[in-house]
Amino acid sequence: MGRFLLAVLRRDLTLAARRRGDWLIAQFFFVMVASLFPLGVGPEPNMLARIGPGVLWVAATLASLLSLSRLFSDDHHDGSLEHMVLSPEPTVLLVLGKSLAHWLIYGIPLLLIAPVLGIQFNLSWEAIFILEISLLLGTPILSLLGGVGAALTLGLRGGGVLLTLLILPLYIPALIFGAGAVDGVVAGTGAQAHLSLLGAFLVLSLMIAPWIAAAALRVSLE
Amino acid sequence: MPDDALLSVHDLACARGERLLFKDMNFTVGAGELLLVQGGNGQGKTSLLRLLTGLARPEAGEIRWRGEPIGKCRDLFHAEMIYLGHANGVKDDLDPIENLRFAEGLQGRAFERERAIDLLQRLGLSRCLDLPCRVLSFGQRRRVALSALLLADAKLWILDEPLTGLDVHAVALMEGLIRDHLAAGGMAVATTHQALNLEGVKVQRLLVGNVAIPEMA
Amino acid sequence: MEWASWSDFWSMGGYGAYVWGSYGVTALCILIEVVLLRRSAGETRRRLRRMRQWDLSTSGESQ
Amino acid sequence: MNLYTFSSPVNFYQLSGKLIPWFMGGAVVLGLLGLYIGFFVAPTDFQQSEAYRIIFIHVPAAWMGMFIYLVMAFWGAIGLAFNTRMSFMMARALAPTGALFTFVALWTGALWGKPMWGAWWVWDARLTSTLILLFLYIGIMALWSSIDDVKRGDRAGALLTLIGAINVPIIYFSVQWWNTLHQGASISLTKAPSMAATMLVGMLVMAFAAWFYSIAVAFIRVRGIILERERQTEWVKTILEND
Repeated sequence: MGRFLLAVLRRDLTLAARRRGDWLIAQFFFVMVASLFPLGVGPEPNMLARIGPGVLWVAATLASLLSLSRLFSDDHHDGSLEHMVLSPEPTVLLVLGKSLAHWLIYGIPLLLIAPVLGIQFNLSWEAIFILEISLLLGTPILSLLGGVGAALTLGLRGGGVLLTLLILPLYIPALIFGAGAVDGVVAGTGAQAHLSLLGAFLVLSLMIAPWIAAAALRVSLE
Repeated sequence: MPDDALLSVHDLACARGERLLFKDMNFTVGAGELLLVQGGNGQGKTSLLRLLTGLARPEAGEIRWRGEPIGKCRDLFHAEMIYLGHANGVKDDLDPIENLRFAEGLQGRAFERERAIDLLQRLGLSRCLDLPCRVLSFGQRRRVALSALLLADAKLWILDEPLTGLDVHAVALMEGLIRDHLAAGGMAVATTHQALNLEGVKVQRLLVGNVAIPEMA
Repeated sequence: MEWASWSDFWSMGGYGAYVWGSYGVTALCILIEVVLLRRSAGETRRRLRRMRQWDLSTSGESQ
Repeated sequence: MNLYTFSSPVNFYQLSGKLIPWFMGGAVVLGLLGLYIGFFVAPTDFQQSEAYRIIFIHVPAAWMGMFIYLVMAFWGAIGLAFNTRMSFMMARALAPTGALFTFVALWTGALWGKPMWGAWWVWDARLTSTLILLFLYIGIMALWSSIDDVKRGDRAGALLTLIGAINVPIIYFSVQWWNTLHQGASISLTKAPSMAATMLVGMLVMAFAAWFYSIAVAFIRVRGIILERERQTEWVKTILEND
């Protein structure tokens, strides 16, 4: 079981390393969306600090969605997805492995870029620290729930847009708790409660999303 | 049911969309046997193979492996079965050896590098071992997929048009591989449009669909 | 009875636009749904009947 | 009559055909009665004047929007667990009506909120989760319409309905939590105005009207779906030839 999970991870990481272009696009997208906001709402530092947490979280959500439509579709296209589903190992593990790989490839870089953007938004060091923790807890949720959407929309016309439509509503709790934690620091009310709830939502997603995504994958391959 | 019927199909029905492709299908395949599935385009050959793998679910009826419905013994069945569909399952960004390594890992098995290289060479890929599969020809990529098939050591092969894109040598090679596989007690279910030379092999033929072949008058 | 006159009724104590805006849009929604439903029910039957006739005519030719 | 009667399309088609006029008639009668109570029996509210009369559609619509979603999730779960064809068809037939009521609830909520609280929209837990509910309805219907294969669409839609059903309460509580921390939006919609008994009766009657209407409309829709899906069967062929 461990070997299987590791094989899925290593495979997806190797493939991502061979195709750095796709990977870079998602990160640039994150930076660009976040950079558009100060241009749209004006450069007033206090206001930027107010909206910063929310903007960065929304941008992270969208950047994660951008890459999700290809979570299964590339493998579906060349037939390797069928081979993976026909493996004696459980499909849930496959989905878990692929979501985890997606998080490592697309989620972790967001964590590395976010502090820089945080400075752009005039966030304090403490707020940036909490932003990092909230992204650390929150981005895996995006990958896990996104796996459900990617599995449901596998091989459909306009699957990418549909995926966004299906999955964004499910992201709302993560967005509220994640941005709220940073907001709490900015407003001086503390972040701990938000982070605990974000953690609870992560555990819940971890327990439920892979099963539903695995079921959806089997349905889509039928 | 005879003892050697490892794979058995009972009153199977299959629908695509709202069209019933076939119903009341019954057959058994035992060790050392090849089942050749025949029929015109759109008669449900591929659908039948996908049912047999467990990817699709039948409209009615049951498929059993070693006497148990495949839904009930999924892990065992998948461990003993390998499927090669229209798509090769070969990643373009990886070279053939890497492809085999990950294919083995995804089946939950350890990778035997020497054996993999040996197989790739036997299938005439010795000169492309370190090239990304993107630069290989269609037939060469098909051979990579066939190497993965051999490497898996599965009891049951389910092959959807395994000969597409292969040249004469490769077809002859494939015939030899199937013969060896069956002689060693393996079994296979295959569709093909090409004639196969399979002397000394126990072949069953199954006609899918209601239109007799040749379809063209 | 709460209402002294019809105009009293329509004005709803000054909130007529809100109240009748609510009821009007609700009625419109229900009306649209019912009309669409009737149309699509008829269409389904017509289409199925056409398909049936087509099936019959083609199977007649081949036999 | 047993459970099988409902799970077989042909029986359901005939039974629902007989029931539709009753439910539709019931919806009309109850609706008229509810409107009569709402406009001519219920007294003027001393706080809200006449504007409160919107609740006679707002509250039943909000209830139905939520209730229909739960029923869809129920049918989806049954369909996934037991592979029953009728349950998927019911889920498909219910969705548009559920979305309609959810939209009506949002619309009337805005028209009620403006005179009462001075805002068309506040990011309150109920409003937000109702809006998300509408998004989920739209997402499910979009998923159905983009999947050509009926069986795949049924199952995919059911899975999405289920994960949405888990998520809506979480969204509700997270928005509520979020609101308590943002003093800016401190308008509380949870304080229900003290209600006269006649108002409650009117609201309940309207809720039953909406319920009957939903059943009737869902039955009409499901009959269309049944005909479409069972068109290869003999009984559908006879029906098509006889009328």
